[in-house]
Amino acid sequence: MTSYLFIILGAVLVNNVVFIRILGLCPFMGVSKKLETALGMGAATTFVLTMACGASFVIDRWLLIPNQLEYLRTLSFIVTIAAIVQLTELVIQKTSPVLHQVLGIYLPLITTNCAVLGIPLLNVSLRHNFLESLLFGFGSAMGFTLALILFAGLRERMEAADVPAHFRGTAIAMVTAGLMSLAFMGFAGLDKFR
Amino acid sequence: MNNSPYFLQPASVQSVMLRVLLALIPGIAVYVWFFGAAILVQIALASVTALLAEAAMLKLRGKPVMMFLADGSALVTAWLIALTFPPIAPWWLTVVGVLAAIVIAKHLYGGLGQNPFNPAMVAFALMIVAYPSLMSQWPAVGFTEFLPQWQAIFGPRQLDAITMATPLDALRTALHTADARATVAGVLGSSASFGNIGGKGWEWVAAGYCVGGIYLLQQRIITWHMPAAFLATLFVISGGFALYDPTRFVGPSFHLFTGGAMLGAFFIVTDPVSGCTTPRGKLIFAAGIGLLTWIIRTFGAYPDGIAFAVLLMNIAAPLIDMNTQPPVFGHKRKAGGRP
Amino acid sequence: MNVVQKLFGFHGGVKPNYNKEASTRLPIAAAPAPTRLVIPLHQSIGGPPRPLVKAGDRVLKGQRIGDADGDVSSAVHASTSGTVIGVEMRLMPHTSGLSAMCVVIEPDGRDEWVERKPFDFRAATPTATRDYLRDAGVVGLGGAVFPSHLKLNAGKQGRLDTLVLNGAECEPFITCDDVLMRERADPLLRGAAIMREMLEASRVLVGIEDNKPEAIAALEAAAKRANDASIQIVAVPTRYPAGGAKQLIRALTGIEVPHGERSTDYGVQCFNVGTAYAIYEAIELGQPLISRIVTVAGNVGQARNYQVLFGTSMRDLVALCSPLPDTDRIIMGGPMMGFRMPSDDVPVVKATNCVLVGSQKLFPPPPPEMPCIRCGECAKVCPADLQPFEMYWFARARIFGKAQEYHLFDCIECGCCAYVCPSRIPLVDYYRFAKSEIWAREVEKEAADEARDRYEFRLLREEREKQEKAAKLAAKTAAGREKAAAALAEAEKPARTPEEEAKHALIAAALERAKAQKDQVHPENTGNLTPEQQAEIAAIEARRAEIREQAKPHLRQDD
Amino acid sequence: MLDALLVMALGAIVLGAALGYAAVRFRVEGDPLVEKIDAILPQTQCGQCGFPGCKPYAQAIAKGEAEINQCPPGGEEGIHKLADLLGREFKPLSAEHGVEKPKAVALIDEQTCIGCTLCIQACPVDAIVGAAKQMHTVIADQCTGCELCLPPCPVNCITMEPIPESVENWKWKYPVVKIVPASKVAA
Repeated sequence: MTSYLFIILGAVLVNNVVFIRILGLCPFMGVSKKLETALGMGAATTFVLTMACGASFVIDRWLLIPNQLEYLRTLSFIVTIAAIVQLTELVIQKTSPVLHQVLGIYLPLITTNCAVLGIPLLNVSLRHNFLESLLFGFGSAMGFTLALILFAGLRERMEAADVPAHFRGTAIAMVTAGLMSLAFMGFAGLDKFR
Repeated sequence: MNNSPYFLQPASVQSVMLRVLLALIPGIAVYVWFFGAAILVQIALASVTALLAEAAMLKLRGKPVMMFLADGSALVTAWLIALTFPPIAPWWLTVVGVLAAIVIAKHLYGGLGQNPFNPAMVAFALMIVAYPSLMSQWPAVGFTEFLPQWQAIFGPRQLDAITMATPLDALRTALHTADARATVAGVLGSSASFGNIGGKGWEWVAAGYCVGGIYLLQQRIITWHMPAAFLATLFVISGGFALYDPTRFVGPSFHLFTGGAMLGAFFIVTDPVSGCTTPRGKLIFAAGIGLLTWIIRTFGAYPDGIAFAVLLMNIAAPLIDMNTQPPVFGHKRKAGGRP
Repeated sequence: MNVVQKLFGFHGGVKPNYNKEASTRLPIAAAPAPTRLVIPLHQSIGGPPRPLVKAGDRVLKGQRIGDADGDVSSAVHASTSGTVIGVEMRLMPHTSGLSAMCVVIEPDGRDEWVERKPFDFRAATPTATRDYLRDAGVVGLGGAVFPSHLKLNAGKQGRLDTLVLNGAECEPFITCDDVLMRERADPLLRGAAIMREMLEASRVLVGIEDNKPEAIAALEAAAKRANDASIQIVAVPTRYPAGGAKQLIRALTGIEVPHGERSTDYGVQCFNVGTAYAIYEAIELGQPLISRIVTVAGNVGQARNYQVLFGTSMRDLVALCSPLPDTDRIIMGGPMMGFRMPSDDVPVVKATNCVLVGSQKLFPPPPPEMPCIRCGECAKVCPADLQPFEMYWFARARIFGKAQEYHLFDCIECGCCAYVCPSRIPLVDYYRFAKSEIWAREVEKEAADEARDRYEFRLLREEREKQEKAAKLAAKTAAGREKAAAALAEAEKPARTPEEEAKHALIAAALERAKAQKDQVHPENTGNLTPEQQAEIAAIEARRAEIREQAKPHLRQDD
Repeated sequence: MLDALLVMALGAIVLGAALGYAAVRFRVEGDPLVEKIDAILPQTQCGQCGFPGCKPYAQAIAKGEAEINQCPPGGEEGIHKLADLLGREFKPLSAEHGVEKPKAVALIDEQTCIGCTLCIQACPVDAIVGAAKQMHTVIADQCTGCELCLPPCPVNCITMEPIPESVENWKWKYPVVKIVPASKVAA
């Protein structure tokens, strides 16, 4: 039981997908200007990533490995993810057109969000079982969402700051992301403690 | 000509900053008494670097240099960096730390009042991640001889005789990496340098900071919320775990009087710019720092957790503020929430 | 009567230096009628009154010269008898330095009243009484000049619990309410009794800051004389802004009236003591509001309170108090919330409770503004429980939506935050700026919404006309075929009737004339253009032509 | 090899079927976004953006066919709002579509007007009243300042008058931050 908790905690804090693994930076920079969008993106990614981890585990374990098709792993994972993203997009477009417009290009880009492909691949290399895969995917996505929300909160305040002209916008956002990453390094070692 | 109000209370940022510096003096005095004058060299070094960096940045940004230089905020940052860095750290470590604080953490965000992160803590975290061993060499108690300390700062460095790890670091290393039978009591009893409460010498330095903190409280520069919430959280959580398993978890007195706890409680956590500002937010913010400090100190990879804890809570501060807005006049019956 | 009133207090507040002694040493004096009165028509919240007089008219003292425009407005009267020498734009007592319509009267020195008769409000319907007060020009004299008749309405509940009279007068220097309460306590309480009856309030609480013991004593004595057990005089602790209506209501009753809601819905209504006196004058003496007590204080030899006719120039008023030579500005109101006047030659109006004479020494210019360090001092003193530094943070960056999320409009602009700010930021100026920008935007938004409705209606109408025309055409062709044979016989007739012929000639002639004029007349906004601008206009024209081309099918329906 | 093809084909069929069903199930009708964009536009209906009215421009933005910086009456403020709503980057007002001008209303010189009704037909918000051969006048409150009535007027009797500042519409200015030269403070 505790090991499951550690998987989630480790994925959220210690090996935060954005700050420590440095994955998924594109949407992290792109849709963190407002808290509402960040929440929407976080929710969408959480859904996609958890589904992708589950589906990829099933495909890997019962389709690829029995047929010695491990070399198709990346390809088949991508296809699966793309389908899940497409589904999510359709749902969002129906339920929240504004969120759909605001997420814009980043929504289909979840497909190419390296976090979404990276976490299922990590699941394979870490030899997680089905439940662990799901939890790891969910935890990582929560870590992504956490990073996105915290960042959005900061950016909403920084929007009004007197940042020097050359650093306004993305530049200062990158600096901030770096400093946030620095802060998250403080969690280093927590997951190794038993 | 200005508009109303035409009356202003005599108060200034400058006087606030000067009183903060004044409040640091008791702690520094005790520091010098136990660990030698190296800390004064570091403070001077940090101050000069900070003022130069501040002036250069103000100039670059086209702001009136003297006016902003005189506000004293750069000096407060510099002193805090000097006090959190090892006093025998090489000079360039301090200089780079101060530059990172003033240039990156402060002026890239627009200078005084606009930085989302505590500049001094950015410097500490950056340096401890980059140079973990240099940041872990502290002077041994009572070794106050000036020349070796001077050489440690400006070279040539011959450190073995005078350095040791901080009590916090020593305890953590012993519990983490030594054999599984190590216990808190065993480690603390193994060396006289652990002192009575929280490390020989260090406990008195902490007391000095505490005196300065009480002065700040009395001057109404800080409110009780943050120090109280921070110290209480640290006390309760460390006390609780020490009761649960005294062999693996050290008690609250050690946590409160070692490392940066007291300095942090009154001078770092209370930084208004990067912290929370609502009454409830302040409590949550400081309690969060207390909790994270204990977690990182107990389970983490770095000797002291305050810098990381402060930075982590800095990140969360805007969100905490947003969700703890006090009810506005006439809206009190409704629950507080996002404004 | 001597029941100890429980006090509730309010959050925040400051204790500036009060400076009230100088102007209370001498009793109220009547300011002499000046040689010229400039009476602005718009002296209250609401619509600007319509002028009833024109140059050359003779007016009597108390004669209505401006009629309330709708119910949310208030009438204006001549302050003395004389001749109207103009209805024109004059400099207003407003920070903007802009002008507005004023009635300029040359007094004849006879001070001849119109016929005055008391108004029997008990015999009249509440609506009639309110109309009477509107036409008597009675407005709130605390400084907000909200028409009083609108507030004398018990609201949803039909009756009120408490009528609060505001005699707190918390602003430094101002003592006009203080001396009014000392010298005219009896009529003041009679005005209060009238208001209580109109509002059917069960009790009257008069809140006075405890630094005015004489006023408290005078009102207590008057209350005893009036033998009215429902009137209670309550001393409230001296703390600025205890005289803010909401703060006083909170201090006296514990009720917090939210921004944008009527206090009557909470069973309370609040009036300034000066307003109570004005209502007494209007109802019992039949006198409209033509003068008020004004404190002249600050950088003067002898500060004092004067009964001043509206329209008197502040310059004349200040001259009575021997201003000191280093005087550099005139402020209307107190030092915390008052407004700097564009000149000293602006008239005293209903909102003028104090004419504060300033100098560099008395009100030194603030030191340079430093950045906000979020120390939270402003939040500690804010009587509206706001987070002033957050509002400032976003107002400064012109992110108005965020400023509004932090309840910008709950701000009462009391100035406490700026008073304590260690960075000496003119916080209130930022709020005023943000508020007026937001208001302007709201007006624009409303205009845009109206324009959209009108545009959509126009499209709808065009569509309808097109259909009608099509239907008519169809009917015509059907009828036309039947008539075709008959028409054939008359085919020799000219294509155009003589009338049509004439019309065409007329249009042609007009166009000809227009063409000629076009060469001569250059519209101002297209003259003297730089080549860049001309090129730009040409480009815009080209685009517009394109659109017209696209929209042609649309337009043709109309032809 | 055949296995691989089979697996991929199977995946494609299954996923394709799922998506096809979802596309039918979650079909979107209407476009609420256009309304939101239209609400930001100033409704002058002036056509400077290159579209015949504010609504068509809003539709074009929603479809991604138009930039957000083509509306001079909306000004920088409007562009910021659109950028916020749509999560796009702010762009300065496109010069080819015109410049931001102070708000003005049309005024008909009643001496010159010949009563041709051409301006009435041009006015998108019906803010001009009058009849054939009668003198026309502009209802200033309803005029959006679009200038569309200027070109059709055969006698050029319409001018744009900026709205004057009055005590009612006066705005508090941005507080002036006094930057004291360094030398002065040092002295």
